[in-house]
Amino acid sequence: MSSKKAIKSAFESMLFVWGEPLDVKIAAEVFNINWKDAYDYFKELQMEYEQEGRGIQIREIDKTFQFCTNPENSEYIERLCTPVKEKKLSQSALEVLAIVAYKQPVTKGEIDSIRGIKSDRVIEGLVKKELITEVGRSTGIGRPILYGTTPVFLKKFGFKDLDDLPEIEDIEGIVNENSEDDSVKPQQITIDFIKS
Amino acid sequence: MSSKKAIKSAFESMLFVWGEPLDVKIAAEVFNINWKDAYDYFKELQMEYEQEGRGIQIREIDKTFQFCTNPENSEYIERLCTPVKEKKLSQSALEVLAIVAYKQPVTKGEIDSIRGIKSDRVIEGLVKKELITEVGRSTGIGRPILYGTTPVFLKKFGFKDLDDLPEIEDIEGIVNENSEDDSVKPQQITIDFIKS
Amino acid sequence: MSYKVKLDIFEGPFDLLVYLIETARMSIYDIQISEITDQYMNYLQRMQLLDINVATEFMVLAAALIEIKSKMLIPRMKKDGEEVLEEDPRTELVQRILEYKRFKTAAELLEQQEEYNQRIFEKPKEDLTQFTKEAEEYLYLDLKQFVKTFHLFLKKKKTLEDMQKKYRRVERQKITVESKIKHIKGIFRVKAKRRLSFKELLAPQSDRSDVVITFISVLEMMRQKSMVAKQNTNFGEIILSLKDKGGVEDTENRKAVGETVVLKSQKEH
Repeated sequence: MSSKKAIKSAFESMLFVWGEPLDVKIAAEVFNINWKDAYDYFKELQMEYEQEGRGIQIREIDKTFQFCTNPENSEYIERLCTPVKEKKLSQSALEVLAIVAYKQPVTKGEIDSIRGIKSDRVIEGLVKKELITEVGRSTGIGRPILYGTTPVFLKKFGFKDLDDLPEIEDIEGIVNENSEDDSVKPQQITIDFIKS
Repeated sequence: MSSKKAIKSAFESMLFVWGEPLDVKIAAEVFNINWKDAYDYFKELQMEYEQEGRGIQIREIDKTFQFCTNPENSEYIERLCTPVKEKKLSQSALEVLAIVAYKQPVTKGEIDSIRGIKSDRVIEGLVKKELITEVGRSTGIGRPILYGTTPVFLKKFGFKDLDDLPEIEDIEGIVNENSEDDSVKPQQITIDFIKS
Repeated sequence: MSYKVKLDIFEGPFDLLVYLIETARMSIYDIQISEITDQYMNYLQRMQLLDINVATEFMVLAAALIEIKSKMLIPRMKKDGEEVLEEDPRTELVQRILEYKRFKTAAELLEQQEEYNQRIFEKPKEDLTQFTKEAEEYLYLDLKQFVKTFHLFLKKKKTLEDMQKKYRRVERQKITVESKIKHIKGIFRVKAKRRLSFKELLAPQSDRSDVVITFISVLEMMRQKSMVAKQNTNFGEIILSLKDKGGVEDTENRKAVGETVVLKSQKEH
């Protein structure tokens, strides 16, 4: 039986060569140890890297772990090379994604009604990006498709799991405060309007 | 001016994304520090990883540094990369295995007579899988081989010893737990009946 | 006089409405419908003037706002001055705005999270071919499955045994066509008669299978020409007479029973 230290060291090697998120189950099988122990070892490693402020960090996504860089160093990485960055999502895509993430499983009809506007195209785009997917059919009239988020969504936004989503319940409080800050929308265009 | 700790952390991130051996000169330029300092930082990092017996190590090749895995873990990486095919025992194999487990030591003749069908092939397969083995010879006519289960059998099912086998009377209880999937197929009985 | 108007690319009618309410520093819970409706309509007009395609959904909300506005104008009093407790016509709108606002905020949180995550980099998978070996077969054993199979087997075995008991009994009777023939001959001997009715061959406690086996035996004897059967009427008494000699034992073709024999007996009749 391997010692805990040896297993953790092997997990580091495995994470490194694997590159992609490594399923805890697969790692546990290599050592023939139970899932929970393997998970705990990964969490310990994760904490060690975090506490030491290492340039490499371990992130957890949906029962998998992955080595990645410390976001604090992104500036230096960009000075060294030009990493390929994914295109940012549009505002409407983010809105639909937020609705799907928080209300899943949800139908297109529900999404449309919350946004007050048709979301067909946006949904299509998110499905194509594998951020959302069909997860079933509603029992309602016409048995409309139900949408939910995918592991790709979790990874892209760095959520461990869906419970990791930020709370939005106290938003009504936010709404009541009259926002002084109008600069939220950087893409705003300014046009001179001549009063008739 | 960045702190030494921040630079070392950034070096780790840079090594990680770079993959190939990273020239000390290039790394030094990113921080606008002198070559010697950058080299020393890399050497410090290298020592840290080595002393902690990490699964990732830093190797130096001709004034360049590179992350690589700890050679001690190559066996586990090999195991990680070896695709696993999950194989399940057939119904008949499970049957014979159960008879051997509960009635050991038992002869092929006894197994055949309990099952009402020849079990030669199945027994052969189980012996090959090291789940059962010859444990002696019966004193009966022809001194037939006696079969018993192996330690592999115990391990696969997670039994401490043979006393750990579920009581046959208890079996009813265990099976009834998930009897929703009425897997008792009466038509099988008919088929076997015709065969015999 | 000119002043600047911000023209956003609004995500939808609610996006515009929320923007107007916030810009006017109104409480969402106490929207000045008249004022906000005017602003909203103005906005749509301006968008149209600037050739911005106004989606129908914007018009739908405009209509809803006007409806609420008109409802607000109707005095909420009965003729006798008694106040009518009616639901605030704005209630549904407020709820919808709040819900939209909730997800708009969530979208902003996601955006921040997206930005943060874009500063995190992964490394590609290493070339693992040097480590890859041939697939290893892994035997999957599950205790529940094991126990279940065994249980199923025991059940099956019990049913099998039960059925085999019956099966063996039937078989025994089948085999005894020969002995039944002997038995029939014996009856003739004992009763010392040349003719007997079929009924007389049966014991009082004979069950269906005994009747069948007796009948088959009679047919067999007829086939062997050691017996002649006569039946004068349909469903009438079958009178059997034993042939003393010429009963050639023909065990080879014993299996040929059934219709052919019956037909033969009818011919004889």
